[in-house]
Amino acid sequence: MTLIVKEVTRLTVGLIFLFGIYIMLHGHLTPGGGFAGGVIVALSFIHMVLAYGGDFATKKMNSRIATILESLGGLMFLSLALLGLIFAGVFFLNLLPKGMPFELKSAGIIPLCNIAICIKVGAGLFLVFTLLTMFKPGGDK
Amino acid sequence: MEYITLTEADQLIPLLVFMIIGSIVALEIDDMLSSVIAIGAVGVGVTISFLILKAPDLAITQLVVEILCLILLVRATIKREMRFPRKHADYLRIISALVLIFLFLVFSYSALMGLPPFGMPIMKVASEYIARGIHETGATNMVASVILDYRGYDTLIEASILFTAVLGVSVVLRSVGRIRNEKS
Amino acid sequence: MIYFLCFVLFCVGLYGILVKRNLIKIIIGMSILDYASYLFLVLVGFRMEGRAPIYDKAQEVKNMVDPIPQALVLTAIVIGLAVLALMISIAVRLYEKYGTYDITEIRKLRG
Amino acid sequence: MTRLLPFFIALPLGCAFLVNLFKNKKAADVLANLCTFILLVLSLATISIVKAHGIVVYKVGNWIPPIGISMVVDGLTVFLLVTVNLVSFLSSLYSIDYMEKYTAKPKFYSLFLLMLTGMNGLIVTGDLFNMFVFLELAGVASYALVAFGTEAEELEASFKYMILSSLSASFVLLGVTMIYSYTSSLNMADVALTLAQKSSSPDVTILFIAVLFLMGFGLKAAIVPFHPWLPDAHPSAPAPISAMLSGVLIKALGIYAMLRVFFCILGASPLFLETLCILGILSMIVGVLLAIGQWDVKRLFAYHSISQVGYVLLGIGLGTPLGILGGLFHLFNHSMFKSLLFLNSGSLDYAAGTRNLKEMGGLKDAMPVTEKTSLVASLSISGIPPFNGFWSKLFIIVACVQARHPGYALWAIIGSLLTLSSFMKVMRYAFYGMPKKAYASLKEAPSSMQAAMIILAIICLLGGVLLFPLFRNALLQPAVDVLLNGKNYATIVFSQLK
Repeated sequence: MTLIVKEVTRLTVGLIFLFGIYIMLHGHLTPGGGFAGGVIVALSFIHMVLAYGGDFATKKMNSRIATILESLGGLMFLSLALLGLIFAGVFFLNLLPKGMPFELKSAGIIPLCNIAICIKVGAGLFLVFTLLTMFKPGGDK
Repeated sequence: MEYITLTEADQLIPLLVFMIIGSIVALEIDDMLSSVIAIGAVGVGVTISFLILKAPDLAITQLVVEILCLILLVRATIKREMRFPRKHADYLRIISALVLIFLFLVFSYSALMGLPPFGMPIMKVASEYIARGIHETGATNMVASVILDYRGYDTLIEASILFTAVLGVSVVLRSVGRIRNEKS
Repeated sequence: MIYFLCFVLFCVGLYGILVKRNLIKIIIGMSILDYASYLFLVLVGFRMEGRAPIYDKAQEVKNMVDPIPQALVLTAIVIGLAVLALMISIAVRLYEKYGTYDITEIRKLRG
Repeated sequence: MTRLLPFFIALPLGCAFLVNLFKNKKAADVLANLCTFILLVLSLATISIVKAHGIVVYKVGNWIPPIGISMVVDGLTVFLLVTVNLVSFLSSLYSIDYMEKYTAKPKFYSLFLLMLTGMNGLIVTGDLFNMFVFLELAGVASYALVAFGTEAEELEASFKYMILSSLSASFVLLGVTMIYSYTSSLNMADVALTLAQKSSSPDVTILFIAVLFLMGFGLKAAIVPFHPWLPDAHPSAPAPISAMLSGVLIKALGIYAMLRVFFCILGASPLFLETLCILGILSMIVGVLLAIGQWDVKRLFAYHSISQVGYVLLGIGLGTPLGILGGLFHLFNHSMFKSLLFLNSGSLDYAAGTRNLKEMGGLKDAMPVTEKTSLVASLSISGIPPFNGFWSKLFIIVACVQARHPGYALWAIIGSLLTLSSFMKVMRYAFYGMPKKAYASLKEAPSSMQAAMIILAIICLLGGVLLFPLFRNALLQPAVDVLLNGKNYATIVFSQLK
């Protein structure tokens, strides 16, 4: 891409990434949540790939790391659900302290679940994008 | 200067008509790239209607997912810039599809009469959520408490659907599927 | 009345899937179908002078919109995204194998 | 003991996430088979639980049902759980050797376990929207698995399967939305209660909801008007996956969901039972007629799946206790011998590399085990006395005569005769013809494939005579009772909660 686009993306990628993290962390207080935050994080990486081209991205976040991150996010979410089963015998129990309603650290496992979903959605969608762009037709002849 | 207050229904009807026209345009246009853009417009229309219907959570998610869908759709069409040649449209298929759809619509019109009118939902379970939500889950955003605590089981499965889709994409796009064993 | 308009949008998507021959048009028809079902879900949960279902420190919110359909739509949107991503990757792979997006040609070449 | 219920979903989900990270195939094999084996043992254990309690309601997240999501396990659920987990364990055993011919084996196992999670979850759930989400999970996993060997026609078949299936999922979503708007609750028992109180006379809305669900689940179960995707999708999938697809997926996602929604929630009106019988007859005859001209082994088996599903629908559509018993028993038998047939075609494909009957011939001496197991499977699908297929078809035909529908019984007999003729063709061309020179140096299928096939053949053999009395009161009778008194499903669930 042209130089202007590269310079602008250098500034905006960080902001978009931060915005995604904000949306995800405040999921239980303001609108948005794990999914919206995850997709925004994925978009910030895609934004970078679009501006700087595919090979640059593989240095930053190649597909191996993305698969590992994605599986880890999934396992984290599943273990949060199993937490309730191990301690209190009920599958999806929200057993962490609920805290004060309007503070950030307030709603038991909901913020942790949001973080797990964000990791999984972000890594997964970025992986889909890199796979689709890296796909060279006629590769298997 | 008294403002004319448009009820939600009045705001939504023109938006829905715009979306229907947009989707018909998206289907009928020959050039694939412009039909993808028409779909983007319909998607943004859906986001605006979510805002009108007081669902900010959904508006953010829908807008962001919409952007991603557009990027993927453009990826599938950009390399194939060709205009799709309109061959002889087989009229039998179109007629039968239209008749089927017309019947479906007539049947649905009378069925929709039985539902509670727009704007007056019977919120039997929802009123429980609203009343007890903030104490039991501690989250102030009711939608977040519903998707992660009351019905968190759905969201666990839904996150694994995304995991399956990503796995499916990596399986479909891998270069060598079946190892050709050399025939004797 | 609005429910019926939603069903008309659903049927436009249905028409797109049943009649169109181009793979991408079928995928577009599928996403229109999804948009219509999300809209119908949220329309069902709307309350006349309701407010967004988020408690606010500033003022006590009395009548809230129904949060359950919104939770369902959030799940359905991501399912729609997942199915769309898989469809596009298969369509790209089909184009690479058959050289065209026209489903009738693909069926003929299939032999 | 009921604390183990969530493991039906949590265990395969966790293993699926883990298997995806493995590099070497051996570890992936071990973990996947271990997981399916534990699930099989777990499902056999739940038989005793349901026998003791009759019905088990597990509250996810400790919310009382109308508020949160609940898992409901009764006779019908356990019957399906045992069938699904049995076929999936044998398929994963089979795929240890069969999948050597494909790349990315850990990814195959991960998708396989996710499909299994989807099916287990759908069978166990007691919540409408949860059923839709699990329907979608099993669906997405099966789209990817059908397109696993990225050949040209597999991709095309998978694309068509995906379009029709997500269309049916949208119909189900519309149905769930209308039910939510009509009764403002998603829990099956709660919806059944409100529907019963709300309107005794079936007004247009409930009829419309019933039609939406019938179209959605009918498309998943490949009933006649919606069957075109099945003859393309099943042959192009790898053999253990087409065994799972034909054996359990169309039953768990299609027929079980339809039974649960119609018998327990919307109330099985005589009109609905009548349409079920007619659809059953139609798919029975159309499936067999289409199968006659086929030369591709797997396509022929796929067409027979459609016709055998027709038998199950006919049996259940009669509504009489014997009819439902025959239908459910045929459902179990069909999963057994159909998955065995697909596994046989897989070992033929593995050894000879072809699926076309014309090219095969005289493999009797080269592949003794496969020949014997496919003989057992062919005889039991066409209803020859000692095998299990005969008993369930006999029950259905007798039930038809009892329910004063001799015409249906006649159609059933014609259908099974046509099935017999087309399977004679398969056996003759595949195994008994004169051996072709190209396949002289053929070796038998590897050990794990033989083991899976032999176990299935034994079940087909025993299913008929020996297994039936024990099998009946343990599994079948509770399932039939659930369907018979479907109307007070809600009262049982709520009484269980108090």
